[in-house]
Amino acid sequence: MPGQFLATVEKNESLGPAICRLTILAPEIAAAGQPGQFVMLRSGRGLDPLLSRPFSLHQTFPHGRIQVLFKVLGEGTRKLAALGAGEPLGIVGPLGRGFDLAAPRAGARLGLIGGGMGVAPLFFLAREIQRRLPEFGLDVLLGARAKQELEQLLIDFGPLKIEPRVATDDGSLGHHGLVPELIEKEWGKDGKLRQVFCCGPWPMMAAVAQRCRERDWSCQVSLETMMACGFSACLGCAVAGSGQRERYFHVCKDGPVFNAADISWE
Amino acid sequence: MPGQFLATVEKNESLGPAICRLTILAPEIAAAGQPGQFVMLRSGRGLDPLLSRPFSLHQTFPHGRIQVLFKVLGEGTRKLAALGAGEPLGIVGPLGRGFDLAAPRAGARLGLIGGGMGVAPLFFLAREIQRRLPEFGLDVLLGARAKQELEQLLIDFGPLKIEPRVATDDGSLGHHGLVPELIEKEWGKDGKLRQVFCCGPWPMMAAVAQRCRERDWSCQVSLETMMACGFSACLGCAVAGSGQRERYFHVCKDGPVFNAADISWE
Amino acid sequence: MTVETDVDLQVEIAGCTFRNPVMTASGTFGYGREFEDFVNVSRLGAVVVKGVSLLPRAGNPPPRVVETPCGMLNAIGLENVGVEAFLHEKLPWLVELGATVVVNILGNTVDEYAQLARRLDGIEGVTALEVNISCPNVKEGGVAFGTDPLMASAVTAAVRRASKLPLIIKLSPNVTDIQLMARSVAESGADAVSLINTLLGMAIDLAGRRPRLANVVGGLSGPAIKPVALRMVWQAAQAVKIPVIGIGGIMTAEDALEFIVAGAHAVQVGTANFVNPGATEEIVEGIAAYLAKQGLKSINQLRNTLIT
Amino acid sequence: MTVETDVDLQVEIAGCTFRNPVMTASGTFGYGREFEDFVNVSRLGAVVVKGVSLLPRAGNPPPRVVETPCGMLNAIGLENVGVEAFLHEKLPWLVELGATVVVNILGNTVDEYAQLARRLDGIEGVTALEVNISCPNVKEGGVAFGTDPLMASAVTAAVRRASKLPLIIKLSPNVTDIQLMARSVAESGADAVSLINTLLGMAIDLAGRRPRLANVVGGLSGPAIKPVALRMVWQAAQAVKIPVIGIGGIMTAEDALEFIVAGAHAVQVGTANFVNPGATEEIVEGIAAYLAKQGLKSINQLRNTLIT
Ligand SMILES: Cc1cc2nc3c(=O)[nH]c(=O)nc-3n(C[C@H](O)[C@H](O)[C@H](O)COP(=O)(O)OP(=O)(O)OC[C@H]3O[C@@H](n4cnc5c(N)ncnc54)[C@H](O)[C@@H]3O)c2cc1C
Ligand SMILES: Cc1cc2nc3c(=O)[nH]c(=O)nc-3n(C[C@H](O)[C@H](O)[C@H](O)COP(=O)(O)OP(=O)(O)OC[C@H]3O[C@@H](n4cnc5c(N)ncnc54)[C@H](O)[C@@H]3O)c2cc1C
Ligand SMILES: Cc1cc2nc3c(=O)[nH]c(=O)nc-3n(C[C@H](O)[C@H](O)[C@H](O)COP(=O)(O)O)c2cc1C
Ligand SMILES: Cc1cc2nc3c(=O)[nH]c(=O)nc-3n(C[C@H](O)[C@H](O)[C@H](O)COP(=O)(O)O)c2cc1C
Ligand code: FES
Ligand code: FES
Repeated sequence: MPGQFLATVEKNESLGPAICRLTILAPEIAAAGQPGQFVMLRSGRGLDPLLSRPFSLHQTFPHGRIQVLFKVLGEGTRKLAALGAGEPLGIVGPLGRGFDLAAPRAGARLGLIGGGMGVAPLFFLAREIQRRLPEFGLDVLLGARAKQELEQLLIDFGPLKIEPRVATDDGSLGHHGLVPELIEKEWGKDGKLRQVFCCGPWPMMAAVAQRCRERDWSCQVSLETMMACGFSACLGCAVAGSGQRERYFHVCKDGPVFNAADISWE
Repeated sequence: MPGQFLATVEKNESLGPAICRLTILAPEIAAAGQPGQFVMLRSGRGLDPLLSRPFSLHQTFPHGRIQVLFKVLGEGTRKLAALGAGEPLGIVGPLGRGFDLAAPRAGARLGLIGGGMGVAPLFFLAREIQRRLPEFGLDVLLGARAKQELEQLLIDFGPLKIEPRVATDDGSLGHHGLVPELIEKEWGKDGKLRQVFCCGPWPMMAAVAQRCRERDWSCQVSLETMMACGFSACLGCAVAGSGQRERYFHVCKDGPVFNAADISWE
Repeated sequence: MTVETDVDLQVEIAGCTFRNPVMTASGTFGYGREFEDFVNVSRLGAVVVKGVSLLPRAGNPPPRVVETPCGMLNAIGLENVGVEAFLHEKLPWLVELGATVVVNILGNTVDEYAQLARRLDGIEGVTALEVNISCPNVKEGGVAFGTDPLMASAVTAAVRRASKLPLIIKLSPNVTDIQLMARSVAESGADAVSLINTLLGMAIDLAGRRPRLANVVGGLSGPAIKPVALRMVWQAAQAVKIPVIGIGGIMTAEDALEFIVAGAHAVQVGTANFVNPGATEEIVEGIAAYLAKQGLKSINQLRNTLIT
Repeated sequence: MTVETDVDLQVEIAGCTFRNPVMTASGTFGYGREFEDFVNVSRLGAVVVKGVSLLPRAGNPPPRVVETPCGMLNAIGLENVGVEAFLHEKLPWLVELGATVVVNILGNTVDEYAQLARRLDGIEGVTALEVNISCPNVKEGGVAFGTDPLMASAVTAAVRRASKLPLIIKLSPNVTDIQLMARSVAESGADAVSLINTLLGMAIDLAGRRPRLANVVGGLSGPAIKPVALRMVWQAAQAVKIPVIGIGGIMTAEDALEFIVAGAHAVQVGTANFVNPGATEEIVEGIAAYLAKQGLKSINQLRNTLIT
């Protein structure tokens, strides 16, 4: 039940190179939001840029706060990055279907894999897994271009007693390479059944999905597409399903989280 | 010789109801600017609003500062009002032909008349008249909707030892009525020859021009039109001249200051 | 928020009375239910639903939308559930909530349009038909019906014969002479025209040297097109006696009122729904407030009052 | 800022070599001298001057311009000094500074266009003619030449006969089929086409219930129209073999490069000059920098490389 709000910025922090963490007072979204769901955000007045932008819920807090973690890419995120505490912003959410935490296969270890800004929803997901599925083991793999992009997140994971394994493109932290390679490196030998939750750039998710398929692990992926609305009005966020040709899902409604097997990865 | 600059905001003060005073570091404009000239200002990124906005020079200072005084009306001025110290803004200027201070008629008293935001260029004009034409007597008439709109300006005039006569629409300060009425009220009886410099809304300037014509006083007016460029490239800022039909001046180049007699006031 | 009740917002179009002049633009409001949490659909002039075809359509491959300066391009490809699923799964909810429903229809042959009109004729809860003629005519090499006065007339006449429902023809702006198009469909039996549909546009991803839409070209909508829309609505209102419904870049009550001053009986709100899902109801409120402030009793006093 | 000299920006259009593909759009750069303090005109591909007519024109009454979302409307009314004053008072300065000059001409009859072309033929310092056919044909009830393929052909053929100068026909976007228009003028002797001119639009002052332009309608320009311009340039480039010059909403080097990828030989920068008077030269620099970064030797390697 998404509501439409004008919310207030409570805090806007700059974390590393062009990465912002926005804390927003939005009680209904904080109360209802699930890991993997997203909000549509729009800063300020003026008609350019016109459309709202989708962002995963990075965290929800008691007392009605939510957080998003985002990278400054274009004009939309630049305007969001410029927001100060106390300023209003347009928000719609929580939207979409988040990660499915119902009934993991008994004995499976749960594996979270994030790359680039795909790390954003994983902290919230890890917290919820610990709360709702305390009996399952949990591992986290994170990838980034460089060390700085991950530092804050690694600190955040501390209190959860999770130590993510890390890969960086430039080798400044952890494995020098791509995050899917960590699957072999870290999880390759233990032979354990895993259930994977993955969020990141398309090629990275395709590589993860492929490895999970080979191992017969279930894999949920959180997809990104261009979105004009976020609530299934525009039909713009189509993504091709596997199997039959000409079958499209709508990321904002059927997703953003899908079973990797349902998606056409070509 | 207008230059094109990216300038820096030094200070942005809110004076009264939706009135801002912006201090800008723009050395070339500060050095060259004359009373009655204007600058084109544009705040920030994004394409909406698209065009720069024209503003009279309110003051120039030593050390390369200029000031503009403006009212927040729409999106363009709202964005300017939101600028903070240190932020960049687009500026082109100084532009146009300012007030003509060459050779006033001997023995004439000089009279400045401003209404609404037309008061903006008059302080700079008064200062320059005192500097360049100290031998001429100088009177100032100001009109506004209410007292608050004038308070800061009256304080500013203090050091020049000028006490403007004031009219307000709501009677909260000075004469309860329109500023052209002050011509009769304040200057009506002394029979002195005057040379008038006027800036304000069109109907007010038309009324002032009419009174000057009747008294055979010379009258310079500073006009406003929609402007797309400010430097005679678009030909958008046309205003009809008196006399022949189909003769247009361009406010940004031939003005903004004109002899009232050259303009068609219908 | 309550609609001022001392002003009369009702408008008559094609023999129907609409609660107020604010409708949703087809394809931007789904089948209504998508806005369940944002808008009370019974408070709108009408819900014009996403265009329906005889059979379901999957639509175009992605990417389907891209933002442009003060606007957006879309190439959804007319994805829809098809007329049968619409009638069984979508319409009942709208009827139950008390919405006034206008069904937007589309086809690739004159006959498809006629079949749809026949199918919808006499269905309870369907107040009027809006015919999207910006579709390619597969029998004429894919030229859009709406860009040729003869093809537009043919569709209009066929739909007219197939159904007694009030008939709104939705015009394409991608034409040289919008007045000619409006007159052609008026003479062929349209009860009203609505305009504009999207302007044909394109965007390029420089880095990839590819079109940003899989379909290469798409339809431009949003505030960017408002000046073109306003001009065409004004021209159309001068050209025909039937009511004109104004569409294009309407974001606020002021925008809507400008179209009404230009001669529109009603307006449709499109892209604004994506930016502000509550836009339509806010525009109804805003129009009522404006009329009250101006001391006008009825929206009809404002229509076609442009002083030129 | 210096133009990278290791990349080749030269383009050939209509038998002329232009220094680079960045031109000014007519009516947005005056006669060049207005930008004396902002731009080195000899660094531009060409200065296309404000449209000139046989006799001086006073233009339309004000208001003549109004801002719209990401764009502006203008109804300047083709104010200009007339061809004689242009030749005597404006051209010499441009020639002296080493600018490549393209003269934009306009008329209200086929004969006026022909007379202008004859007068400019053989004048030193005039590199090419650009013919603005978006003017009303007074002999045909004021319909714009550029909205009818036959009238557009007639103007093209007449100008062709009257002058040996390279001939660029500037197309109007207010047409159903831009490819038909491009082919018509190509077959009638055009050496190149430039497009788009402004889209016909309108704005209304709600409070006054008046059009915001004294002329009621005006021409829409700026970023808002870029998607339409890009689409039409791409379509035109596919329809004709002669070079296409892309115009419409170009603000940055990226915008310009998109038009070149879509098939344009060169571009013209219009409204951007008002917002940023140094835009044209910055775009030249930006294009050079882009080519260098991409490891491309010549701008010609980028033209028409869109992957569809
Ligand atoms: C469900 C979902 C969740 C997301 N969560 C996050 C997150 O938590 N943190 C984060 O940093 N980013 C997230 N994104 C991506 C984020 O929406 C884009 O980075 C943002 O929209 C860019 O806007 P911009 O104006 O700065 O860039 P633009 O200048 O508009 O574009 C830059 C690039 O961003 C992409 N983009 C632009 N608009 C959209 C859009 N509406 N939808 C999808 N992609 C777009 C395009 O590929 C474009 O090339 C998410 C996207 C989706 C769909
Ligand atoms: C030479 C000159 C000097 C000026 N000096 C001052 C000054 O010192 N202080 C001040 O407060 N104002 C001044 N103005 C007026 C100022 O330019 C407008 O108030 C401003 O452009 C409004 O912009 P906006 O985006 O806030 O309003 P908008 O939403 O764009 O429009 C609000 C109203 O402002 C007027 N306006 C908008 N754009 C322009 C434009 N480009 N040119 C002229 N009028 C416009 C229109 O009548 C419009 O109805 C001056 C205008 C000119 C021409
Ligand atoms: C995503 C999207 C989908 C659309 N689908 C349809 C459609 O199915 N049928 C139709 O007649 N118009 C369709 N339109 C056009 C709109 O109804 C409207 O005419 C156009 O968007 C202009 O209005 P706007 O600027 O307010 O959006 C669509 C527009 C958009 C943006
Ligand atoms: C104020 C103004 C005046 C113009 N005058 C002319 C003209 O005299 N002749 C002409 O062919 N085009 C004229 N144009 C059209 C431009 O040359 C150009 O085709 C159009 O503005 C689109 O480009 P832009 O979006 O970059 O401005 C004019 C445009 C503007 C904004
Ligand atoms: S984003 Fe609009 S339908 Fe999904
Ligand atoms: S504002 Fe452009 S010519 Fe005067």
